[in-house]
Amino acid sequence: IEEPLIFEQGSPDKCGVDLPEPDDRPDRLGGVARSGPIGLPGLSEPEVVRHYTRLSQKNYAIDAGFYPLGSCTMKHNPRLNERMARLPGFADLHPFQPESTVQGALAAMGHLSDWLLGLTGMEAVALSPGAGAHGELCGMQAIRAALDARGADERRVVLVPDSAHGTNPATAALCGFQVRGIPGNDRGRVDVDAFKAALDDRVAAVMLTNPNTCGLFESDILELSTAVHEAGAYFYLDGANFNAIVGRVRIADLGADAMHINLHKTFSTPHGGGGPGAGPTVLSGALAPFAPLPHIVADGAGYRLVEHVEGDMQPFGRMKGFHGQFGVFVRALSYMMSMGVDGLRQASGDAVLNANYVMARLRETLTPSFEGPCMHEALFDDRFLKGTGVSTLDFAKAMIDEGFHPMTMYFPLVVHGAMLMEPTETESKESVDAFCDAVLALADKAKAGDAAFFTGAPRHTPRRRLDETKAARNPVLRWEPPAPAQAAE
Amino acid sequence: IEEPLIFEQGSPDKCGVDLPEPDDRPDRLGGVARSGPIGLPGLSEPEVVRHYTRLSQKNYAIDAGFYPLGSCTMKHNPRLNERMARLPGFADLHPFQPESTVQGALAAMGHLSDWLLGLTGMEAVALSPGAGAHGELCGMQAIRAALDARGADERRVVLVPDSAHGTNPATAALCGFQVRGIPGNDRGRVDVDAFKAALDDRVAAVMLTNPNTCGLFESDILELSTAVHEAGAYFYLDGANFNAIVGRVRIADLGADAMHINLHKTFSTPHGGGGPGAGPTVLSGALAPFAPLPHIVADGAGYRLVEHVEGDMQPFGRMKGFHGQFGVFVRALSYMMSMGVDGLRQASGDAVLNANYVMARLRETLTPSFEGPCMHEALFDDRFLKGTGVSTLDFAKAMIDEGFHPMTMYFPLVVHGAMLMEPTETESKESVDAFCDAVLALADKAKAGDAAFFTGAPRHTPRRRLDETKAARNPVLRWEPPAPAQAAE
Amino acid sequence: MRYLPLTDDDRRAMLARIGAASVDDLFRDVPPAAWTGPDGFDGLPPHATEMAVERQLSALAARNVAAGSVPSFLGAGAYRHHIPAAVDHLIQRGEFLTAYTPYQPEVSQGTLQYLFEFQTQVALITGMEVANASMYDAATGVAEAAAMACRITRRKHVLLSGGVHPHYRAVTESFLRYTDIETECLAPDPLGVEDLMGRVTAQTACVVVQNPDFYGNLADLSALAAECHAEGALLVVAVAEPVSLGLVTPPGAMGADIVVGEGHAIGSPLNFGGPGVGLFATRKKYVRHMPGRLAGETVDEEGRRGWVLTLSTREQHIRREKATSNICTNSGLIALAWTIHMTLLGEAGFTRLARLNHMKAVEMVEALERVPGLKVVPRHFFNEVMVRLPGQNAAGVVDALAERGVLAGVPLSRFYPTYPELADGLLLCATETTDTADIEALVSALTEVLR
Amino acid sequence: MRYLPLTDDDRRAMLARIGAASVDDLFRDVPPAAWTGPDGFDGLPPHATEMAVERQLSALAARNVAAGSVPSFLGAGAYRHHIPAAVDHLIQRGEFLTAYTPYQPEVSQGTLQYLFEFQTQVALITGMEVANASMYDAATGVAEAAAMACRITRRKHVLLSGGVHPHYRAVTESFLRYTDIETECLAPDPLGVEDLMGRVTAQTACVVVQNPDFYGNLADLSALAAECHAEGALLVVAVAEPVSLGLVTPPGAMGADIVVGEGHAIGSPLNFGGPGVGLFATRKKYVRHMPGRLAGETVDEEGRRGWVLTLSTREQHIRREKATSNICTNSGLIALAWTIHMTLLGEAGFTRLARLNHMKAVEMVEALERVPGLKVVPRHFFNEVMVRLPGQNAAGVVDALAERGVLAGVPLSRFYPTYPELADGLLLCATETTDTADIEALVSALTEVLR
Repeated sequence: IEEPLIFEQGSPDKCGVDLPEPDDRPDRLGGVARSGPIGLPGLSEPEVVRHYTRLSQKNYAIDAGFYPLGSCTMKHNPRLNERMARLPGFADLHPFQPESTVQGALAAMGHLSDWLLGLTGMEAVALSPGAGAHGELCGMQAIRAALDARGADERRVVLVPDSAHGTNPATAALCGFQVRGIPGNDRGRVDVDAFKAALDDRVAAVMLTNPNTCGLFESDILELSTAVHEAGAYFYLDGANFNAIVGRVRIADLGADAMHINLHKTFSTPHGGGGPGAGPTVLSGALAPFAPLPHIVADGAGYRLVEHVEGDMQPFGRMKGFHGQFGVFVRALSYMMSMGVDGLRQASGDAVLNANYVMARLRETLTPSFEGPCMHEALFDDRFLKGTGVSTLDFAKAMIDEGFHPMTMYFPLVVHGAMLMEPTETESKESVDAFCDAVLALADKAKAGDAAFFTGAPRHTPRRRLDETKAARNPVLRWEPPAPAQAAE
Repeated sequence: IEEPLIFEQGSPDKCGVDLPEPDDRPDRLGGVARSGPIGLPGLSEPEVVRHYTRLSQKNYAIDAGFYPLGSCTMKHNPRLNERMARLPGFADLHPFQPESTVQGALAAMGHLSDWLLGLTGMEAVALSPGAGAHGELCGMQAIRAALDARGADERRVVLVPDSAHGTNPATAALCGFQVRGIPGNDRGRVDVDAFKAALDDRVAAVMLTNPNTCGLFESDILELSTAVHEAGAYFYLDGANFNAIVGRVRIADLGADAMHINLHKTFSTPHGGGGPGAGPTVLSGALAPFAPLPHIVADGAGYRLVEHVEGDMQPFGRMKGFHGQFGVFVRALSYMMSMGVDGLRQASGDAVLNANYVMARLRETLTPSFEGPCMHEALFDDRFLKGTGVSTLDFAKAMIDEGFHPMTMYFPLVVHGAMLMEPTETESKESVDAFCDAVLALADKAKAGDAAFFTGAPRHTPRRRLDETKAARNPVLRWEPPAPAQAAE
Repeated sequence: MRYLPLTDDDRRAMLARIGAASVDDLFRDVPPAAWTGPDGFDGLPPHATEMAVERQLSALAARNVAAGSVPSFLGAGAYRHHIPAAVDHLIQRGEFLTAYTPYQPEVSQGTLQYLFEFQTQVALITGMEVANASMYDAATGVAEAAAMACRITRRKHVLLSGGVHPHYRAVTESFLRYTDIETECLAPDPLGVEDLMGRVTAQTACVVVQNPDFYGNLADLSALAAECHAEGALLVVAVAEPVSLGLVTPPGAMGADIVVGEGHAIGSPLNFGGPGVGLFATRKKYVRHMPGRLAGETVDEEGRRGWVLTLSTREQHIRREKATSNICTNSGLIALAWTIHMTLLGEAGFTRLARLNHMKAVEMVEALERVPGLKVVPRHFFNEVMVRLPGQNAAGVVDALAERGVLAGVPLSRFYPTYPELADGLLLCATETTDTADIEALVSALTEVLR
Repeated sequence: MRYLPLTDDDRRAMLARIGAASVDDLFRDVPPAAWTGPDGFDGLPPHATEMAVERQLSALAARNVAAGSVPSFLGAGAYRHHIPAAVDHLIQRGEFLTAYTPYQPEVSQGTLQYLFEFQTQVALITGMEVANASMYDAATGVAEAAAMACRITRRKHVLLSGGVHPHYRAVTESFLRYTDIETECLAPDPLGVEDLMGRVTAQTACVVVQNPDFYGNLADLSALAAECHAEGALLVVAVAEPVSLGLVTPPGAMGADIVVGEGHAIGSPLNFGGPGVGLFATRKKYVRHMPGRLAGETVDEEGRRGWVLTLSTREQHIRREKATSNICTNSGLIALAWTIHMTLLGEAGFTRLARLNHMKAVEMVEALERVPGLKVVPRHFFNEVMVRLPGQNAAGVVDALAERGVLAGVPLSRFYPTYPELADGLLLCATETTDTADIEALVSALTEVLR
């Protein structure tokens, strides 16, 4: 079924909302009233409901199937979280109500902070970053502020491993740092010697993901963090893979100075087709004074929302309008309270178990990139496809026809034709087995030489492969009315 | 994607609900504690959410497409109704709370009654029937009670037109009546002469659908109802087609003594894959004293729920546990308040307009069963398929592949190979046009002789045609564990 | 008007195509005397915005005391359980909520499969061989069960125990009132002492009992079942609280022939009593006499397993006046909620939930037994008991407690106002939602009022 | 644990297959010094039942005063509008709610198509040529717009008007703080008198203004736009209340080069301020400098129209440190809510809603103008105005009104505590949810407190 755009439906007279007739008072617009139509289409409520229902039916989602997406932690999104976030006492709160009327909301933010600090062992948390990359920026800006406070103007280099998420260098650049790469070793970890050699007095910070993007725990992490601190630099941890170790490893114990936490990964809030997320950033004692506004403070009388500099705080500024992704906070808190610290520990264990099980089932047929146990994701490269005429992309697209979302492809960059698979703890053994069965069958098929099967995939989807080059070369980014009926603007 | 049964998934150890450990007090069960396992499967919450999400994806629904189902009034189900029914002050009310704590709920039932009486002009309404057939039973039992009260023991015949819904004769039989058919005329209406001739002093009541199941208004209705009353009988109207005339024709003005109203048809509450519905029954002054319990009574101090005989009421009894389909009442009330009497009138007009438009677009190609304007549904027979080798059923199944739910088939029985199409007022012109285009294209295809295309349809559905004979001959009505692992009972 | 997609332009174009002058013209078969103009409906308001409707209905809702907002001990056939958020989320999916009855199986496999799962779950927990795809509620289910027993036995006498829920009794009597079936309704029996065994005869089509009964008494029905079968009668067992089946021997194991349950308490909020969902299970050999819809397994043209509505030859759209029942619509969506909640519970959860309910009730009873002037009646119970407040009017006590912010239970006078000997009787229920503080509030308020 | 599907049997079988002794064994790469045992997290509670979590969080929610439960006049960048029930229903569909970013277009056409619709709607109402698929919120959007203007003009000086929302200003300053861009933030300008035109120079990358401004003043920006363009600078216009665009000349028609809006007020509840959705629109020629995701039209292998994420060469996972922005996640679901609400409104509804808001504000202002000791500042406004309460501390007045059950607006001291001249300033807003009784309650409470 083809579903036209809303602009190709309806008529401007129709309306899906009934509104009362406005009073006819003299306006106070001062002559800047809009003239001419806007060009919006009009649809009745039944048409709108059907349109968006049909659109939704063209999507894959965690509710409908398994997402083995490495580095994305697509876990089950409990509906309790949704219900809690919709309580009128949370959803219908204005950000600037008097503090006395929002004590429950401030307490919820306070409880969330307590959880995040308890799980990481850190000193402070900035709740406001809007998502992971924003949390990174928060952490790196805090580092920059700390460097500035101590007058370390010469420190402008940030070390980033070659396997890092692309956001890491982008974030470092935004803070005025130059990025220098650190090579990995053949065990998929940072090369300790090269790392130490790179640490000089121009280094401001190191940004490291742990478990790293190869799905491995950086076993030398304590040596690395000690070296960083001895060199006078700060240690930023990318928290994208926190789900592997939550409830088992405290970030503070790794020597981290800052780490962002994706509430929409580790703490089960929905990805929503690309947001909203939330990326609170935990900070060590060295960075805590520089945490951005606002802060939540509990005192005897209740909770306060600190929106301006007080006392000896040195916040580097403000990350976001209002007080952060409050609706996401409530969902994450609901999840943490549900799981408890024991449940979170069990979750990270099951996530790692599922990944190692995938590794065990696939390692004979596919080509694992590294030896040893993995953390919560299993990394393979494309050596097993050599000579088959099937690329990692083709292989992934063929997974779609088997009813699975593709794994993460071509990331991390340090591995050729990477396939990164993250089965989270909310997939059952049956589900993981079905996935492995499908991968193995496809691998056999590829090795048997049926390349056309792969290059033509997917076939059973609302659309087959789309022409991305055409889209980028001549971008059509909005609907335009057909030429004769050009809407007046 | 195949989705196994829940019994083929999970394990009895798993649980999708966390519950506290029960106290360990001495039980008071008197030795009737269950022994041995029940045999229920266990699934975690993520598995349950995915299972039922996937099942839902195998369904057609009004949210996703057009349902031209005659006599079923599949209209848009506003989500406001759902939200209102879920307000804790409605959803979380126990039926036996003290009256003082449920005044708002009783008022909602009172308001619903006021609407139903206002729209029909009748004297009383029994809210409690659970759905249409139950409402019929209510009306016919009230008629029986009235006959008994006046000692009319000889009146045991109920006249039912040949075109009636199957529930009519079934209901009459349950009230101890014998059913006698009344023939229709070639205009698709009741034959007035035959009708009058059948009215003797053994007739208890007449059950008539108006607009009738041929989609036509019984133009002689006033003559019929007068004759019924002159003959000393009662006049029952089947309200299944009320949507055609709501806000335009008062049932009382037609001479009706009773009519059930399907809230899940006319008043937009969802069909839910087969219920729950609600079938309140409006009654004339002659039948009002016999209305079943409970009753809602408003007095100066508020609302009362009358659950036992009071004063000179002669209720024939009780139709249902508690106070009826309260959750459905709230939804219907929300709809009526939204539409208002003007909106309901517009709705019946648009419903009839849509049906006549379908008739106009299809009448040249298909074979309409009767002349003249139809009401809210358009009736065709299978003469246009003569000699094509395509049956009404085949034609309907082919509609599925075009993205439409089939029309009602083989009903009413008075027409050969009937196709009854009801486009309600919540379908847009575009939607109705797309439907007509599809029907016309299929009719051309059938006439062109491509019978195999039809007999093999549907092809693009989760299942193709299912073997109903096998299902009925050897009924498998529940899952059974595989033989070796037979669960202990 | 937000729900109506036609524009005035559309209407004009469509009328032109039809060849009619106006929409009213399409109604020309309506006799003028039966026609009401737009201003003919006095007292009914015009359309309203969503915001206005929401305000008005929210104001009505706010005039009620939500059961969960205060300590609450009401049962009497409607039990308040905690419902996981996933249940309501899933039943609101448009493909379930707004689907029609699954008469077209190719595009209704979702509905049909969950009905098949529902039927299996109902059969399992009742200990029966087969179950249907639901009835309106337990009250209508009991009535249908009695009629079914008469069809099977070809007898015309139904014996209704005094321990059956008064609404089930009243509905059954009403349902059968104008048929040739005779319904014998025994007197209310709070003490569980009536002699049913002695009343079963060769004319008895069925005996209808409830377990635990309306007053909370839990019993072993095996002897009664044997007696019924010896006389060629069927035993119909009603279950008002489905959660009890997680802990109590199921009626099927005690010899029941038909089991009727109210499913409302699993998966659905109280909703002031409705809509409910009637669970209906029986022996395989009686299946063709069973009312209601049935989902059955079969295969499609390609041999793949699938489901259809089956045995519809029993239904009224085919059999007309010879149908097993006049029922058409059932409770599909409430059955879905029930099935999803049951699936979330599973074996482990369902049995634990039942035990939790019983233990909460034991805790409540132990506390009540310390209240002076109050006597707990049932010796054996599940999660509800009748208590006597000698010398007191129970309805008055309930009102007094409501004023103190405790919804203290259901007075028996609400059902049996003409039985003065029941005026001091009160039904009290505890579930997993009852906490110790609630029980303390009840006990202290009761103690105060009874002093 | 209800969210975890593995059983102990599963775990044993999987460990055997892996060849590991225990789950802990899989963590052997973690140095012992960094390992925390199960009892090592003091103060964090164990898992809880759904019922318990619901109770605790409901209790927290109940400690707040919901804005809709009392007369409420708060705006200052967050506007309370009525949201049709269909919006929340649709965004909760699992296929939207639980989908990932649409990187695999074949199975993400639903998300991609609504983003394309969103982009078009944003472009239309802002009067711009193109829009992206959303930013976190308007504050971060303004910051990104300033950076984008610097990329386009290759200049390093950003001029921020004193009429821009203080949070947008603060976020922009913070965002650019460590870059080589200089941000000039003018003093708060409640009277709309600052001389921006005189400050635009050949070094200015962009001027950032808001319309209506933070204090409610509505202005024609055409002259400013012309001045900017004459100097080779861009004009960035922020819109805090998107509903205003249904009535007010759009920034695009006034000559804006980049328009940033906060979309939160359409489709989403207040949520204590977040998550929001940043609307971001610009001229077509600047599209390759624009941050954020973009859905673009293309065709599939069979030539059928479809959508993909496009121009991703601007993004950080490809460009790394040379990316246009470090933003990765956006606000997909809030954008969806926005699009659905906008689609329900359509041309007729959106323009009427805007007019209704303005008329409610005019009604409020007319009533306020009769309150002694209160002065309305803006002459021209949309739905919000700053008032002065000479001699009063506005924050104190707000607290006094809160005690009387009226949420009376936002005191300016909340944003500018160090500006004593703003201490008597208060922002008051009316929307379609404001009724005459609310305005009367406000006016009478204000009159009383100011007396």
